[in-house]
Amino acid sequence: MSDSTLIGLHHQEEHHPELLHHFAEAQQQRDAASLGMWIFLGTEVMFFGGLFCAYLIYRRAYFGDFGAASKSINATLGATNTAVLICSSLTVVLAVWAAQTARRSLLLISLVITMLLGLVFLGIKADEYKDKFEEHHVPGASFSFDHVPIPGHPDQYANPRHAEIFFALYFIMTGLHALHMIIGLGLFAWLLFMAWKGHFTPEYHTPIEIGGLYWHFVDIVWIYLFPLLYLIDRHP
Amino acid sequence: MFDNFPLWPARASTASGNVDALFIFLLIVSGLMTLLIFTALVYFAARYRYRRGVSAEQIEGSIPLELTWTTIPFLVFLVIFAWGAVVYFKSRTPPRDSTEVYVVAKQWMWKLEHAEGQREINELHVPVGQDVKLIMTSQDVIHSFYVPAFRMKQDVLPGRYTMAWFHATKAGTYHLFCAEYCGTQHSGMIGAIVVMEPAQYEAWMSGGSTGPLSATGEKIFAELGCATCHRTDTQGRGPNLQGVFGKPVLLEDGRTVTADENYIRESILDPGAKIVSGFKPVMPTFQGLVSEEQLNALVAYVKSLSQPVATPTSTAAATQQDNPKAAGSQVQ
Amino acid sequence: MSDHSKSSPLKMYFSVWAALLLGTFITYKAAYIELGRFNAAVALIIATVKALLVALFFMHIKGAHEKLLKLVVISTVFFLFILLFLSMADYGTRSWS
Amino acid sequence: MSMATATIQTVERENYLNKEYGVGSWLFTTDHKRIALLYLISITFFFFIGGFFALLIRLELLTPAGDLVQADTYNKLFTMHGMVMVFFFLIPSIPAVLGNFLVPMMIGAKDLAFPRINLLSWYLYIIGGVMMMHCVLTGGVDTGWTFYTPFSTAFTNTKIVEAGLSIFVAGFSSILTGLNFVVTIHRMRAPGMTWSRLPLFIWAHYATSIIQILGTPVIAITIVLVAVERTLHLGIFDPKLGGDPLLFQHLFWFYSHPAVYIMILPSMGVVTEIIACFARKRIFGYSFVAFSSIAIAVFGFLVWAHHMFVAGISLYSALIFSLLSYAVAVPSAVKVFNWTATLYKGSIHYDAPMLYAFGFIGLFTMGGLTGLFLAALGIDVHVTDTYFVIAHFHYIMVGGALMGYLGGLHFWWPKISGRLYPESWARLAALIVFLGFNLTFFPQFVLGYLGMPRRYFHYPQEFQVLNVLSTAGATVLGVGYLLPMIYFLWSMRYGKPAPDNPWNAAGLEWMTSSPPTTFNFETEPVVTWEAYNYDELDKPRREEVKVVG
Ligand code: HEA
Ligand code: HEA
Ligand code: HEC
Ligand code: CUA
Ligand SMILES: [Cu+2]
Repeated sequence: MSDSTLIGLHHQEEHHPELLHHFAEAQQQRDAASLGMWIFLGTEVMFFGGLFCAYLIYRRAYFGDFGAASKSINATLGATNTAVLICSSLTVVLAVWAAQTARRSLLLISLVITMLLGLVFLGIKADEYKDKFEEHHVPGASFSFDHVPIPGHPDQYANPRHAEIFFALYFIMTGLHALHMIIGLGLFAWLLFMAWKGHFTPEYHTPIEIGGLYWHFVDIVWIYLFPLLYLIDRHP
Repeated sequence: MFDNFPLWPARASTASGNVDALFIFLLIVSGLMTLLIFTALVYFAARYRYRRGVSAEQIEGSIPLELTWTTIPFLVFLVIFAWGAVVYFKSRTPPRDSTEVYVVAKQWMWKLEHAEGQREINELHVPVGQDVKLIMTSQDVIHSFYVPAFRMKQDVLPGRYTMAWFHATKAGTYHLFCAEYCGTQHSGMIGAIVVMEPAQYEAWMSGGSTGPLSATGEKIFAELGCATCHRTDTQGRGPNLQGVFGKPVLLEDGRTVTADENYIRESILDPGAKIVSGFKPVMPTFQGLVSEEQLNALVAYVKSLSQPVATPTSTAAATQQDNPKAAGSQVQ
Repeated sequence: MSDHSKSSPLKMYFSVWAALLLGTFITYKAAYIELGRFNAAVALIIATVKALLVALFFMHIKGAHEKLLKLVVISTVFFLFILLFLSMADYGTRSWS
Repeated sequence: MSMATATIQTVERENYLNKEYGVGSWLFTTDHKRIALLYLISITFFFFIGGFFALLIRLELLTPAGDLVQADTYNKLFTMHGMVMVFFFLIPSIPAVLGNFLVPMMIGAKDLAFPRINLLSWYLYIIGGVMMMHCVLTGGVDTGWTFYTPFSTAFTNTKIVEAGLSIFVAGFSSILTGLNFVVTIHRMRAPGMTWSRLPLFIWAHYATSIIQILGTPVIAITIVLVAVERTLHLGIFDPKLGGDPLLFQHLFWFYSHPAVYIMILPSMGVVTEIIACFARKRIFGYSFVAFSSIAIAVFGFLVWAHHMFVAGISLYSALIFSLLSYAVAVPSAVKVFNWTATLYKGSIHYDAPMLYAFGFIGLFTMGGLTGLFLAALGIDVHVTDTYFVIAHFHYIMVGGALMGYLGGLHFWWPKISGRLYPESWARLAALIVFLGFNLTFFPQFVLGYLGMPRRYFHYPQEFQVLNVLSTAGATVLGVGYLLPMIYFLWSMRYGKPAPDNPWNAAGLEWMTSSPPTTFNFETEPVVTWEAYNYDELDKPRREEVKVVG
């Protein structure tokens, strides 16, 4: 930051078109943007943190019921979705690299694949929701979870009220995660548009980096959601 | 106590003195602190007010001073904390053989039931010089049982029991307030605690009882068919409930819990939550089938099964066997 | 935060990706093995390793030329733990269930 | 201190106020100073709304009977009073008005790091505020500002979801403001503006921002849970459906305790600036004051369950939380002592900002010390949910935070508006506020210890005398608050033009014109001096007043 100020004035002339007036130089703007995103992700962590707190407390209190409820969701789909997200994270990181090294077509392809994978994720998710809906596992008036044995205790049935709490948390957590995915898709559509227009150069590709951070974060949330929601007490 | 302009609340329980003592201590400490700071402020403000030609003397700071005013307050704080904790522990730990009163709060009234069977609404009669334990639950939202003269307050939650206790020291009539906001008539959810001399109290007690609460409980126990499984021998499908209360119970999953009021309550409403070791989870839930009052009666009955009112010696023996922690951890 | 190092990081990206997939697979399989209370521990440890991999390599925390970003991450996790730990401290020590 | 007579300016210099005109130039501005003014207007509006509710509360409590309003109306009054005052007045007050205005200027930046996000924050605040007002006008909410479950999720039939969402939206405004500050402070400091040269106002805002960023999302998700539970009848907090109502309280206070430090820390920052200026001194123990802000922010996250000592938490966690509550009081004590020590051998002036600062120290100390009473387990059992608590937090929030805010407004008013306010009126107002405040809230300590529960709309006869005193005080207080409002407005038109540095104060914000230009400084400042260099400022005073720009 320091030496930039010495050349403070004529810096203005060589402004990159994307450099906002109140920044002295491009590096400062980049640093500000990435720090801003990281802090925003901190906010997001705490946002999901409240849910994780609720989850932990009830899982501890109603372990068996949570196990039974968890068993009713399709772990294979969950695992597939985890893999899908991981692949999308790879393509995101490729996109960033492509932008850094001015590989325009790789950039475009990576962005497109990322979005496709995001859509696949949401599709699988929707399918899961559909199953839950048909099985009357959606909390609310038509919820039913009668006579489902607790894993490891075949003669004991899960308490439907407690299973309902599991499903409530399941839908809220995965629902909020899916909402983040949808927002992410919107973000990436915009990035794709900008990339297609040729806005990004090795000097200026902060939006790609920032968008990538967001996408990776959403991936990390899922990395925790998967075992916590799908894999409680699975073993026979 | 109905003077127009009191400055100190009535003091009518053993806890009052404890709380007041700590309060006075804090008044003194913080009074001194306030005095110190105010004096310094005023003195500096006057002594170093702006004068033409005299400029301020710059002082960077001083590590020794900083350390002093970090550590000394901290030590004072520790004293306050420890004292407060002691008072709190006392107020949360009911003595073992207190008389018991079951409290059910609902929007917007207090329903009280003595273990001996007297029922009251918004009014509680208790004798001077006796430990009274309150076993409280709510039918709807959170309320709070507050008797300023006893310096006693405890939130009353739906879905579980909370406990409180007091030992009244002075006859009189004292305010009972609901201190947790609970809706429209929150400020109308008030009542009176009538502390009576033992003799009067006996007289009061002799009227209007429908028999002890545990007897009511026994009746309900029979009516609901609990007795078909819980028999007094070892042949029942459920465990023998004699002497269960207050003891540690070994569960099927290896954990051990103490059979306190909340445990009994849960066993009736959500039997699947904690399975007693060696038994099958066949007990049906009674959620929705028993009212809070019936539940209290059942709990009182199950408790009575563990109180051999026989000889004084056997009581002492039972007390000794008790898990020493049990009494303390009952108050949740 | 981009270090414009000439050497291609592609190999690293692909190996992280493979490790993540492997982690997912192990988590999935391990869930079906009876490990008692360690099932949850295994799942969470793997999840944490995966999260770290993503954060360090994909999100470039590792190569960041500044300590500040690490500080942001660490303090966030710290406060998250305060939330989880201190509230569990209440539930763990009362006999409500 | 004498306000140096302004050199009469014949031609008004271009500044951020007169650069552009028209509604659009304000509503779409990205200038942090203009956004600060937008906030100032909207926040003042909400303060008077909240104050209006407070007056009605006090009027109702004049007599023991519930005679002025219905019980339900009363319950809505204190709920809306609390919600409006906390979420729409005090939390945004100093950060969004003074912070927005001053943070970039104090560190020598042209603007906040994300000017557009800054504008977005204001819009979010306004959207939340409109929702809140809509909610108020169409019936309001009656749960208390704490909206405890299961009352809020299953029993009341008022507009919980709408009120909750309005707080949710306003919460995001708060998060974005905090985020903007942190990034700005890290990335936008002028050359030479090292961390140890930052004004303590900046340190305080940095600490505040940490809480805003990490605490606010938790209340956001809690509100989501309440809204979902209420609309879909889930059982996350409702014991009837297997949930635990205390979980709500944990999540709520995880934010709302740290939030009280969002309210007080900026005010502490303001007071620090004022004291240094009017005592003409470096702050005693600069680094201790700076780090105590951070310590308060961090420890503030560890104590939330001290609001739940009788709620039914475990004994052991009550102990932990009580102990930690004392830990958080230590850095506050450090601050009080350092401020006091700063006065020592100073050269003290009694302008209105300084009067407010004195008021702040005194009342904050009293409020803080009564916080120690509440943190003592044994005493809290008796006084929790009584007027003792009400008095405690009004001492800190009104006597402390609000006093600081007013002091700050006076202090920087010349810079903000380019005009001087009438000094003797200002001193009078400060005095009225101080007296009215104590008359209002001191009796409430006594009421609380006597056992008068809060949120009571009628009460036993014997509490009346003290309540009458309190109501009388509130009217005095109301006058005290109307005065500044009137003379600030007056001064915008009739006030004397302000010189660039009327207080001869240290700090970059005083080295530019009053009011500043759009980009704050004509040339980018380079800092070569330590913070609070009052010795240097006072020495060459007669020779030349250095003006940049
Ligand atoms: C800006 C707001 C603010 C601030 C800064 C504080 C600061 C503190 N608060 Fe307060 N508090 C509230 C706002 C605030 N509070 C509100 C709004 C509520 C009620 C919410 C509701 O229920 O609606 C509340 C309630 C509340 C409770 C719960 C009461 C109850 O409901 O039962 C407690 C309990 O511990 C508490 C404690 C403290 C403590 C220990 C501090 C400390 O940080 C104070 C530290 C400061 C000092 C201690 C003073 C200076 C120190 C010295 C001069 C040192 C010398 C002293 C000695 C050596 C003794 N507060
Ligand atoms: C920042 C926070 C803040 C501020 C500034 C205030 C300011 C005031 N508060 Fe408030 N208060 C709270 C936060 C705050 N309060 C909270 C959080 C609660 C708890 C709520 C709950 O229990 O849920 C509470 C509760 C509360 C109660 C307890 C109610 C109860 O429990 O039953 C009382 C009672 O006296 C009270 C009084 C006052 C008074 C007299 C002021 C005075 O300082 C106000 C002075 C201001 C004015 C008087 C305005 C002047 C304006 C005019 C004169 C113009 C007239 C109006 C119009 C033209 C629209 N407050
Ligand atoms: C169908 C049989 C059955 C009926 C009817 C029944 N119980 Fe049970 N009860 C059991 C069994 C089996 C257990 C042990 C397994 C468990 O904990 O669920 C048990 C456990 C208990 C326990 C915990 C005992 C301990 O040793 O810790 C209590 C208390 C209890 N029951 C009370 C009642 C009450 C009160 C009723 C009537 C309202 C009742 N039960 C009705 C079968 C029954
Ligand atoms: Cu019941 Cu308040
Ligand atoms: Cu607090």
